[in-house]
Amino acid sequence: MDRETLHRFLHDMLLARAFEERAAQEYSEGNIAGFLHLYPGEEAVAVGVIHATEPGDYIATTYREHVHALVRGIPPRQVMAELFGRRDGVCKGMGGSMHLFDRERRFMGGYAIVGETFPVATGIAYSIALRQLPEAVICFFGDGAVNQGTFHEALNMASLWKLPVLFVCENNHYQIGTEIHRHSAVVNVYKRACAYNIPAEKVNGMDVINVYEATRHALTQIRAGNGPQLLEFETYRFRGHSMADAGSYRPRVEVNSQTGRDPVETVIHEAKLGYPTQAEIAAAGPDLVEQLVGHSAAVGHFDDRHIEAVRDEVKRIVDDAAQFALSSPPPTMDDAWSSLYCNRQHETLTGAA
Amino acid sequence: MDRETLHRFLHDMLLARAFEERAAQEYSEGNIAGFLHLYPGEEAVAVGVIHATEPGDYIATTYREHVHALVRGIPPRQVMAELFGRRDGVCKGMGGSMHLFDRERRFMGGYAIVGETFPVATGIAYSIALRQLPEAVICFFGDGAVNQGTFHEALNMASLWKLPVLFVCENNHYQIGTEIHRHSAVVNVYKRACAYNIPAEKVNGMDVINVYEATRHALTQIRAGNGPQLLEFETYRFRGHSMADAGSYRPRVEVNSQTGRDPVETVIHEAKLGYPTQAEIAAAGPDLVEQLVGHSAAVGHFDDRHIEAVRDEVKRIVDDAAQFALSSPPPTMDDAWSSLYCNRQHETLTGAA
Amino acid sequence: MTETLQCWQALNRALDIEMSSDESVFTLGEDVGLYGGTYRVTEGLNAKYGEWRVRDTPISEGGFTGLGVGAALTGMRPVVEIMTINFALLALDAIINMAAKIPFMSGGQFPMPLVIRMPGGVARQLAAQHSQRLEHTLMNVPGLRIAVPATPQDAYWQLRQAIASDEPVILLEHELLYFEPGEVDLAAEPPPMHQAAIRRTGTDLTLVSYSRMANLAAQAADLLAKDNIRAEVIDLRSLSPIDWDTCAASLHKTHRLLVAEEDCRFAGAGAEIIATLNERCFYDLDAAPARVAGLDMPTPFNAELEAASIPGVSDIVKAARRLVGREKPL
Amino acid sequence: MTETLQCWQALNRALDIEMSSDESVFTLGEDVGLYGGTYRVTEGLNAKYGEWRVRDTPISEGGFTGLGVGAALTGMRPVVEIMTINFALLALDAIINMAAKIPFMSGGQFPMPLVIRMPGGVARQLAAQHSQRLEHTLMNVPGLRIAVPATPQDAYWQLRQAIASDEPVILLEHELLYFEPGEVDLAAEPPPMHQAAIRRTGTDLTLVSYSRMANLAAQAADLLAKDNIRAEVIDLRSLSPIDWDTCAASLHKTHRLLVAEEDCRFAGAGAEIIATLNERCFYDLDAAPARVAGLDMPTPFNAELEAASIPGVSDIVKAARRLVGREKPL
Ligand SMILES: Cc1ncc(C[n+]2csc(CCOP(=O)(O)OP(=O)(O)O)c2C)c(N)n1
Ligand SMILES: Cc1ncc(C[n+]2csc(CCOP(=O)(O)OP(=O)(O)O)c2C)c(N)n1
Ligand SMILES: [Mg+2]
Ligand SMILES: [Mg+2]
Repeated sequence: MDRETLHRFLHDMLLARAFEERAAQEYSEGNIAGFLHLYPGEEAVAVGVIHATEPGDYIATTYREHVHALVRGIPPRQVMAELFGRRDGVCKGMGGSMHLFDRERRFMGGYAIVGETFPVATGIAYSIALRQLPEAVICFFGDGAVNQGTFHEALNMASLWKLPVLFVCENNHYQIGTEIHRHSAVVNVYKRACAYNIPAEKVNGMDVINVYEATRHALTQIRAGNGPQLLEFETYRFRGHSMADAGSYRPRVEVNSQTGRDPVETVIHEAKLGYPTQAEIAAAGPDLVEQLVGHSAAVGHFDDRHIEAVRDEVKRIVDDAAQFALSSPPPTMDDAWSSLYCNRQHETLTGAA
Repeated sequence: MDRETLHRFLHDMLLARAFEERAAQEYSEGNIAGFLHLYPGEEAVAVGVIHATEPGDYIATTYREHVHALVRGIPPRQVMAELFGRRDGVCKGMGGSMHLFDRERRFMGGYAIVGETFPVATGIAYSIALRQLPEAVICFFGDGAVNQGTFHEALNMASLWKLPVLFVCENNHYQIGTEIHRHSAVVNVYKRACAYNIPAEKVNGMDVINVYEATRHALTQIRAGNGPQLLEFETYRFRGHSMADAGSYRPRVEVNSQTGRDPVETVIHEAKLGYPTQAEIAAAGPDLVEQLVGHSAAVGHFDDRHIEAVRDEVKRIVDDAAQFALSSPPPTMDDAWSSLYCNRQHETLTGAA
Repeated sequence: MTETLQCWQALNRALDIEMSSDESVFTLGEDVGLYGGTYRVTEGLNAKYGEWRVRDTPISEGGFTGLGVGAALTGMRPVVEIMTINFALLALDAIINMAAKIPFMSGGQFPMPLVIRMPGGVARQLAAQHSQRLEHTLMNVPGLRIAVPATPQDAYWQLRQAIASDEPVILLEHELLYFEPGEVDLAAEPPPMHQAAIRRTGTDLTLVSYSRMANLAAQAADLLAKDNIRAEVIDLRSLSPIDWDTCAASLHKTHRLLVAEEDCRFAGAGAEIIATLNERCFYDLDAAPARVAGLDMPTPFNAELEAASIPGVSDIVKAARRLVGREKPL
Repeated sequence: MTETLQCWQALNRALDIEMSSDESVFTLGEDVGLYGGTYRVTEGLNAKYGEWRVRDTPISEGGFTGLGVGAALTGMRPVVEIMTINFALLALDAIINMAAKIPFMSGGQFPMPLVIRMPGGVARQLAAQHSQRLEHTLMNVPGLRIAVPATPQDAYWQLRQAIASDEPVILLEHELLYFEPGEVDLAAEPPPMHQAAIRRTGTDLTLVSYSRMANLAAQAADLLAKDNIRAEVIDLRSLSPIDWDTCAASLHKTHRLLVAEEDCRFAGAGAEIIATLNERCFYDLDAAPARVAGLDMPTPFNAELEAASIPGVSDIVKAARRLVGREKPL
């Protein structure tokens, strides 16, 4: 791994973490509202995958997509402003946290209905294949999304027509509060691909270099015209499902719901089904960002000064983004109407308002 | 195979063939209208599978379900009258050919939206499992139905919760005019089951004894609490997809659409993708009904006289059914309103009409 | 004997009582079990009734709603929770082509004791894909009932009635009402599920509404009363069927009709309310029936625009004033 | 220069012309390719344009409609055929949550040049699951256009306009119209896609309708004319948006409104037509606007009951007579 690439990984991983932690803080302070799904713990996936793409490639992703947007190059200012619902947001405040789009960067959207990324990505890939272009599409989705019918329909079509799409599963083992053993008959997501003759592999998603290499390899195959591939990245989210879900429910709801059960069973249940405790998170291995920092130093590319400089830089970027978002004006009703391509309200046959 | 069982197979196969050919004739004469999907060529599947069930088991099937209804024991009169849309039909003429239901016989419906049998069957199986009953559900579907999202969702749930359902694919290789190679990335339907950890097998669906044995075996496993199974029966429909589809389109549409193509390619296409020709049907092996007749004689259970007597009997039954249907009155609007459980039109708060 | 309950608690009690008295009742949906339900409606039931009767599902809305239909065919009484109504677009085949039609297509052989609960409406900055309403779609389906409770008492009553009913019932719950408290009498005899409630009597205009908007309509009526405009407030409680008699009787008295709905105006529930009441009461009416309704745009994420895209109390007041010819001088 | 074409032929020509002049146009759906389309609309196109531009799909309505959305995001102009509208219930998430909302949610970054064609309506004994209408559902969705051609000429014009448009357009085609012939001028300049057509002028009442019912309305008007009742027949041609001005101008003249629709009366398209026109024209109206509409039941299979469940010409005539106070003596 060359120094430049490693630097970019380091920068983006640190930026991702800092950005998301800042978003959480802004949420607590009331500057962000609605559902806010954060990415800490999973950074290696977005960073590794998207760094392996070309500018001509397309990305389709979920509601947990701020980091994907940042890594793809959407300015942090515009991402943060969108989270704030402001006019300078990348979607003018119309879409918000779950719906980041950037046409210029081929960032084809965050989708909030689980399973929508499958057909969207397949459609983009179809249009690439039809025009015989060398581009590819990255389709992100969670482990819970795998049980949606659209997964099945899209993978069948993608394989049948050998479409250039890379299906990327961010397997964090949870569908909100439902652990993968309780939502999926097959807990190894990559095994689902056998039903469509799609080559698939499980990869450690906690190591950005691993993620990057696996993605590059898959994209090479895809660009060679061999049809879709699927990569399952095992990862872990360190926070609750969303900010509405800050962990407090586990003692309150889950423990209540266990009342009256055999305490031995309760322990087994907690271990198997509960949300991750801090201890469990720690057991998942050293934090992936710090791991990368360590690696960068170990291979001798960077010294501590350099790493501190990057930490400072991303902090400045995030501060600036938040400052920018806060001072951006709200969109107006005119902005809203003009975001609608098809507009009954403002239209008459004569064109008068 | 004991004599009595073989007799029942023979009777039902001959009845099935005679009933469907009569339905085709009644359609041509204008006594039946709408979509009419016939079963000749596939009889061994319905007969073999349903004879392996118990009266406590449930059946959910598609629009191509007349034979399933007959084998399950719904009187031919009531099935034919339903095809005619008459009041004495099993659904009083409200459902028609594609929607046969018989509550008493646990015949849970013909469904005309491809893929609906999956969740219905899974729901019935859930209710069996919840009550810990020894019953099972048979879920019929075609090869085309496998690509519907409901297949995926239902199979995952059925496997996850070990529900007592037998998924039965009637693989006749066609989704109307689209051959399986062009609609499915995996042409061996049973392989789709690997994505859900469901045991599955491909079975010759042109031999009723084979079908029966495979089904009995699978049902034994299912009743033992081992969860769902999938059986793929390879079969062939001798007619067009429906009566609207009497084969005439192949010269007209398909051949037209080939105009201007390389004639060598055209031949290859026709061979690969076209509808079955009579020659292709013949090549699929001797007719399955006659095969069974031959077998019955060969094992020494029946002589020609017996077989002729069965042929006469089913002819009488079918004649009688058609006669009955023709003389049955049409349903009235009151019959229709009273078939609705939830009825806004006829209802007021005071209960007055 | 009433007690104060929030809407989610009222629903929770209703489910609990029905489940304890009838073994054929079970509930399923995403995170209804261990997690206790996104809006806490199923809290505690998993521990009490076990995983078979309080079933966490995969994200397979079409599949598990259809599963509910299948179970109902065998005489079970499933209560399907679709986590939010926005996901019901994935389950409409099961609802419309199966639940609503099977009883009829079978010639009346099969009842359909199925309940489908769905939280919906515009909540707080959930953006366009999570701020949906579907009443117009479901209303047009013969063979479905739709209950739209606005109070904890109605939520309690209507969920119990829905579970007891042999017909498919959709319970449209509003996301902003779950944590609203109200008095609930658990023992009182309920009115018919589809009977409208007169929330306030009046003589100057009839304000017809449902779900959360019915509460705003009542607030608007309070404000209007201060200026001596007496609005009769009708909470429909049911969108299918609609209790036309109660509405018509009111119009006979007030001669003016205003409908308040959160749904988009164009082809929303209000269109049907106006069309039918206009047919029935045309000669009673002194002015054109009017609608206060959502704007014809997907819901914007930004908070101010979101609020401006659906009616508030002041919009209802303004429209009511206009209808009775008492607009405030500028 | 006109020629006589059946509706399917007119649609076929429109597709062919658009495909030959714009490489970004492609079509997909079940059996649209080799088979040539259930109603022959895509006949011959597969041979002419190849499988990538005329794509046979698996039975995956949600998936391939969503595929159309994805392709449209890259600037392609997909024409998705949903074999019949009944299967569109499986594709509503793609239509409503994706196609209609993405342009807005992206702050206007993405146009949505997507066309979705669906045959629908009550045909001949196809039973409840295959006799659906969905106009009410789609009308309530901001961000969609809905065209409802009743003639081969309109089918030709509106499909071409839909393909050329950057907005998502739903083309609702009626299954009983495909083989109806009509005069088509391929070269004539079309009116705006959503402009209503006055099919017949009159002074006694305004008969508003669309799709197949517009043809029945015209026949009814012929019969009424024999008794000197002059109905003005308006074919809406578009259900979203609706050309209110044309309707209002007519009502200003006739003072009476009758809407004929095949859809169920309760919360059907007619409800919106009446509600809005009543608002706009209340003081023009001499009688309550009325609807002739489908019964509130799933479509029965039996032929006589099926026919009785939707309006025919005589029902329209009867309602029109009642509306103008000229019911025939019993
Ligand atoms: C169709 C649909 N059903 C339910 C939801 C509610 N929901 C939002 S996220 C989520 C869990 C998704 O889990 P997964 O796919 O593993 O992604 P993760 O959140 O873990 O990244 C659910 C159930 C939804 N948004 N869309
Ligand atoms: C959801 C849906 N899409 C399309 C159709 C139209 N259609 C009816 S049967 C059929 C082919 C089904 O093929 P298969 O499942 O193989 O069953 P077969 O008819 O061969 O028995 C199609 C496309 C439908 N009824 N439902
Ligand atoms: Mg997950
Ligand atoms: Mg088939």
